[in-house]
Amino acid sequence: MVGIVVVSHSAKVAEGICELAGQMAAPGQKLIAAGGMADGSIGTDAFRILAAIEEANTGDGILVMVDLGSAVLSAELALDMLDGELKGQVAIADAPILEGTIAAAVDASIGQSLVSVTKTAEGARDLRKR
Amino acid sequence: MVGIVVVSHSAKVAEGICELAGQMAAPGQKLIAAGGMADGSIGTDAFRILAAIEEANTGDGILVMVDLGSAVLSAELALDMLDGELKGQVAIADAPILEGTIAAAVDASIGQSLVSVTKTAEGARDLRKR
Amino acid sequence: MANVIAAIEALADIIIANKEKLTELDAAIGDADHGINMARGFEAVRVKLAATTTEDIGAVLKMVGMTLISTVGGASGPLYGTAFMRAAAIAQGQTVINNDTAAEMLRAAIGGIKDRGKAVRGEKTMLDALEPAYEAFTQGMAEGEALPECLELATAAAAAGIEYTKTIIATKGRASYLGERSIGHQDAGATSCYLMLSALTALAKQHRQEA
Amino acid sequence: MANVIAAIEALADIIIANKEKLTELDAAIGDADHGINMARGFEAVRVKLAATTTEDIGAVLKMVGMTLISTVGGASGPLYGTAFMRAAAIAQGQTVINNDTAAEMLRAAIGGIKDRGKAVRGEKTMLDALEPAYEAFTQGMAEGEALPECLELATAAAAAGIEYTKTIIATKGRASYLGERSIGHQDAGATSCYLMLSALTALAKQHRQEA
Ligand SMILES: Nc1ncnc2c1ncn2[C@@H]1O[C@H](COP(=O)(O)OP(=O)(O)O)[C@@H](O)[C@H]1O
Ligand SMILES: Nc1ncnc2c1ncn2[C@@H]1O[C@H](COP(=O)(O)OP(=O)(O)O)[C@@H](O)[C@H]1O
Ligand SMILES: [Mg+2]
Ligand SMILES: [Mg+2]
Ligand SMILES: [Mg+2]
Ligand SMILES: [Mg+2]
Repeated sequence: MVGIVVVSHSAKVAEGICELAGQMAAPGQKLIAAGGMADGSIGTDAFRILAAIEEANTGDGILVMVDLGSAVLSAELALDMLDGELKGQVAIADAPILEGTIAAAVDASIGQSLVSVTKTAEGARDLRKR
Repeated sequence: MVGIVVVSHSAKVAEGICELAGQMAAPGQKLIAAGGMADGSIGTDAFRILAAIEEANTGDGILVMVDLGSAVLSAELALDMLDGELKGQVAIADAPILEGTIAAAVDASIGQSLVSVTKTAEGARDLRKR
Repeated sequence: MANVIAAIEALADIIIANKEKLTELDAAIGDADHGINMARGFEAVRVKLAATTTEDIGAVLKMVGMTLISTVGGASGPLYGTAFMRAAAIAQGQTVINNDTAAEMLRAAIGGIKDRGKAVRGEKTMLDALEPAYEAFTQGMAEGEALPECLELATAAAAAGIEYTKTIIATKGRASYLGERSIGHQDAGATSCYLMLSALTALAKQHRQEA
Repeated sequence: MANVIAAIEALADIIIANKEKLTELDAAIGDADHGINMARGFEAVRVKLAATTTEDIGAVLKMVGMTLISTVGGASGPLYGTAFMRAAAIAQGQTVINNDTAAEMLRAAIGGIKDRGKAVRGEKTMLDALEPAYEAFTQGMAEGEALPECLELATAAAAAGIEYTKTIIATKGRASYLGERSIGHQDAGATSCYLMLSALTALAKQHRQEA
C-alpha cells in the first residue's frame, strides 16, 4: 500500500486529518502526520517530513500531502535529502490537503499504485460537498 | 467583517485551521471552530454549529466551511434551526476546508461581502500549491 | 401498539444490541462508525427517556430527534434526527396512533431524510429500506391489515431493500468514495432502518398478545 | 573579514534585534511571523555556534543551513536553509574568503533560493534584494573595490530593492493571497536579506579598522 504523509503547518491539523483518513483506510494503511515544528510552533520542518517519509515507506511508494505553498518548499527539500532510490518513489500532491488525503487513503488502501493514488488525491479538488 | 465557522468531524482539524487562518487575518476577524462532538468523538453536531454561527455573527454575514458531505448535512440542519433573518445571512461554502478558510479569512479581513468571501473560498479549489 | 416510551426503548435496545454488526457493515464501505454513532445516540436517548413523563408521542419523538442530532455525529445523525422531528410534527399532541397516522409519520420521516440528504432511492442509502417499507405498509393498510401486520410487511420490504443495496453502487455518503467497489456490500444505514422496523413489529405483536 | 563565527554571530544579532520589525512587515501582507521565524532560527544557530570549534567556513555555514531548515518553520526556512547550504558547498574546507569566493557564494545562495522557491526577480521576495545586491557586489569587484566596499554597495542595492518591493504585486509566497493589495508594503524577506548584508558590511569595516 502506498504510504501517505500529511504535512501541515499545524500539528493539530496533520494529526486530525490522519485520524479522519484512518477511519476510511484499511488497517495496515500508513498515514503519518508531519505537522508543525519540533517545539510545537506553527510551521514546517523538512527533517520531520523526511522522518515521516521514511516511516511511511513500505516499498510501494509514498504520497506527500501539503497544506500551503511553503509546505511544498519544505517537502521538496526533504525529498532532496532522500537517497536516490527512495526519492524516485515519492510524489507531492497538488491537492486540497484534507479532501485529498481522505480520497487518497481510500485508494491506497485497496492497493492502487502511487500514480493512481496521486491522481485520486488531486482529483479531490473536483469533488463536490453537496 | 464576515464571520467564519469551520466545521470538521475532527476538533483538532477545526481548531488548527482556525489557528492557521488567524495568522493571515485581521485582529477582529471571527474564526470559530465547530469540530467534533461535545464528548470529543469524531463527528459533527448541528447544535455546536448553530452556537458557532451565533458566535461568529457580527452582522456582516457568516460563511460556514465544512470538511465532508456529512458535515454539510449538519450545517444545513443548523441553518434550518436559525431564525429567518440570520439564516439569510449564512452561506455554506463548497470549498476545500483548509485552503478555502485561509483564502476566505484574508478576504473577510479586508471587509469584503459574504458573496465575495464565499467566492474566494470556493475559488481556493483552483489555487495551485506549486 | 404499546406506549411510545416502550417503542423508543425497543429501538434503543435493538440498535445498541447491533452496534458491532452495524459498525462492521460500515467498515467495509465507509468509516466503520455507523453502529458506534447510532449506539451513542440511543444511549443518550435512553438517558433522556428515563426522565420523560409525557405521553405525547410528538414530544417524545422530538426529544429523540434532537438527541440524535447532537450525539450521533455521522450523516445518520442529521438524517435520522430530521426523520424523527418530522414524524414528531405529525404526532404532535397525540397519545395513541392509528394506521393512518403511522403511515403519515413514516412518509414524513422519509421526506425529511430526502430533504436533508438529497438522495433518491437507488443510491444505496437508508432510503432503499425505508421507501419500500412505506409502500408495503400502505399496501397492507389498503388490504385491511392491522398495525402489526402492516409493520411486518414493512419490515420484510426493508429486508428486501437491504438485499437490493448489495447490488448497487453508492452515489451518496461516504461509500460513494468507493464507486463500483461498493457493490457486493449492504448499506449500514438501510440495515439500521430495517432493525428499527423489526423491533417495532415485534413490539406491536407482543402488545396485541398481551392485550 | 573577521572569522566566520563572528560573521554568523553578527547575522544572529541583527535578525534577533529586528524580530519585531520583521514580524510587523509580515503582518501587513503575510502571517505575521517572519521575525519570529527568523529569530527562532538564529537563536538555535547561536546555541549551536557556542559549541562550534571548526574554522571551516563551509562546515559552519552548513550547520547554519541545517539549523534554519529545522527551526525557522516558514517559507524562509527552506529558502535561507538552501541558500546557506549552497554557499557552504562553495566555501567547503576554506577558512578565509576573498572577493571572488564571496561573490560565488552569494551567487550560489541566490541559485539555491531560486531552485527552491521557483521565483524570479519582480515577484516581491527576498530575490528583489539579493539579486541587485549580487550585481552591485560584482560591479564593485570589477571596479577594484575591497570586500567592505563591495558589501557596502551590495547593501545599498538591497536597500533599493526593498523600496522596489513596495511598488510591485506579490506573486509568490503568502503575500500573493492579497494580489494588488500587496502594493505599498515592503517585503519582509527582502528586508531580512538587507539586514544580514548590512551586518556583514559593518563587521567587515570594523574588522579592517581593527586590523
Ligand atoms: N445523503 C444521504 N441520504 C440518505 N442517507 C444517507 C446519506 N448519506 C449517508 N446516508 C446513510 O447514512 C449511513 C452512514 O451513517 P454513518 O456511518 O452514521 O455516517 P457517516 O457516513 O457520516 O460516518 C449510510 O449507510 C447511508 O445509509
Ligand atoms: N517562493 C519564494 N521564493 C523566494 N522567496 C520567497 C518565496 N516565498 C516566500 N518568500 C520569502 O519569504 C518571506 C516570508 O517568510 P516567512 O514569513 O518566514 O514565511 P511564511 O510566508 O511561510 O510565513 C517573504 O517575505 C518572501 O521574501
Ligand atoms: Mg460511517
Ligand atoms: Mg462517520
Ligand atoms: Mg510569514
Ligand atoms: Mg508562516
